[in-house]
Amino acid sequence: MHKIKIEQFEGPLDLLLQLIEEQKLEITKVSLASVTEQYIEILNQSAQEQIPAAELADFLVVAARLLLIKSRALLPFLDWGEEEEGEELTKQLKIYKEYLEASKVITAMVAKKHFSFSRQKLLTGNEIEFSPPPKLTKDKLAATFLEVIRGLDPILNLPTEVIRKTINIQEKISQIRKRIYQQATTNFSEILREAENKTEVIVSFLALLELIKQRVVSVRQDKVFEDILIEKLG
Amino acid sequence: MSNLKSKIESLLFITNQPLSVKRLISLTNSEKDKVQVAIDELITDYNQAEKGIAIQKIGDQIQMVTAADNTKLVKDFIKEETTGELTKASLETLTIIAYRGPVSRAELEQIRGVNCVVILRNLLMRGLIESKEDKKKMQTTYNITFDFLKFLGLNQQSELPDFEKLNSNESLEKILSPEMSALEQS
Amino acid sequence: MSNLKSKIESLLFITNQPLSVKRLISLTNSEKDKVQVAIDELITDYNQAEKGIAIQKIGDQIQMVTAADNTKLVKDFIKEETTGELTKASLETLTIIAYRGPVSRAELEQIRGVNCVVILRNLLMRGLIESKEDKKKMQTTYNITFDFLKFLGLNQQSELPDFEKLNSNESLEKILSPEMSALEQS
Repeated sequence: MHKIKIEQFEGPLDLLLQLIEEQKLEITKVSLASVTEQYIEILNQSAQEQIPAAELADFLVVAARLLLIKSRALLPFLDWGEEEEGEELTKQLKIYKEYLEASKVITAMVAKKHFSFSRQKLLTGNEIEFSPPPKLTKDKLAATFLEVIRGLDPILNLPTEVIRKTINIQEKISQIRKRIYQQATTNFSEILREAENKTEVIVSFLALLELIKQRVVSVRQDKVFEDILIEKLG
Repeated sequence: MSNLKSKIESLLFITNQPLSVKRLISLTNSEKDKVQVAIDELITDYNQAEKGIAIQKIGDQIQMVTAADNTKLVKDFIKEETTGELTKASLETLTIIAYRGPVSRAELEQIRGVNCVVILRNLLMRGLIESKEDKKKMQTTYNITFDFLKFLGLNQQSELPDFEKLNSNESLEKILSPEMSALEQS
Repeated sequence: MSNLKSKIESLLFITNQPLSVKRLISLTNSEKDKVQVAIDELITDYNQAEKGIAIQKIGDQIQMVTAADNTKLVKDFIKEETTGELTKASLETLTIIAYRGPVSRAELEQIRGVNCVVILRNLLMRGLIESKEDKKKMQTTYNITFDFLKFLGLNQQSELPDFEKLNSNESLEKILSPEMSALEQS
């Protein structure tokens, strides 16, 4: 595989864009399909060090979308439902690229250190004497403080929520892995048939790919565009 | 009795916070249209090359600031230690908010493709963005603050390069399929 | 590079004190004659009927002030800003300082999730809080003033309602914990 030189990325779209640009490709469905494996490779390598826990789920979702696009290209005979995924991701990536480029311009503007400043203290003429808000009481302070404390909940729950979201995706992968494992030999179209929605289709691919990598299963395709036969190894 | 323009100029001069059109209407006890005209005139008067004072505008808020040409002089004088250093992720987020603000978190996340809760909180704490409840749409929207505008050396968001194009970029609502959004929220 | 007049205009605007010609010469690093000419031009520009800002020259001291016609408006505005009830944001900040003081700006912003610079300046101005340099930690901390305590009818901070319980609330400890700050950095 072409050696990839990606050192730093901000989010899944940034990574994807860098992969495409590295190969000097335009943003199209075809180029998305062609960088899918590299994307997943990098995801596996960097998940620990470079991707904050809060963002892992987002990286996985893009991986899933890429796999779906690639699968469609490889296995057009399967019933995929409406074709949207490729268009959507292509469009999203193009828009992201526009803002990414704008952000480089903004970065250069800020770096020029062309700053304005506003008045720091109200211009009052005379010194202001001690002036408490007339109606403020200690009970009002207590009530306000309680409100402040309650307002902290969403941010305090954030880490738990992020983890839950990531687990959700990972769990789906392991469910499907189990199913393949139990049925010694199965056709991929069979798995697709059982999938309840597009998300599960995508996740099936993630699972299949991982199982192949771990040498748990092997896949066989007699002719291009024909159904894939999955067999348990050993 | 002085005219309205002069009154607004006085208020902008002494305050240390941005003033909204609404507040100016009530302070000067004047009609909205007239306040608006007076503000526009002041902006035209001040925002010229060679002026040492400028007027910045975000939404319906305005603030008087020193001209960006005099950065070093003013910075040294008020002993401000601002360096304007920002991470790549912060700048990416700020850029989208600057061009599209007021913008919802969902829209921001659709463009960046990544959860933005943490970075938004970070930018809020640094005073570079502010949040506002949009009561009609029942959602929170984010926009840049005067503090960020002051870093850019611009007087209004609309002076950003390619503003028209990047501000009116087609809606991204439909970019993510419903199932995908469901997965992300699950 | 901006011209001298613009520089002096910026300085006169941003300061809350009169500036001497001598000081302006040294700040702008310019010749006396040129500074004098620039000041005279600014005085001509500003001291016109219908302007909301005027430039006063008393002896050697130059100061930008509001136009005399707007005295009442300006006074009312200052009164509103300095003696009125607090905004929700200011009240929240004051409350946290009351229950958690001495507290640093970083801690305050961590709890409130928004920037507090301007609010702190205004609370300081009204004599509700005071700042102190914590030399060990190399940071400024804020606490409520004795005047404010007395105003509430208290002798000590610990007499605030439910002080023990609220001061050491678990959520507060969590939000200020190193793990939480680590998440924010990510």
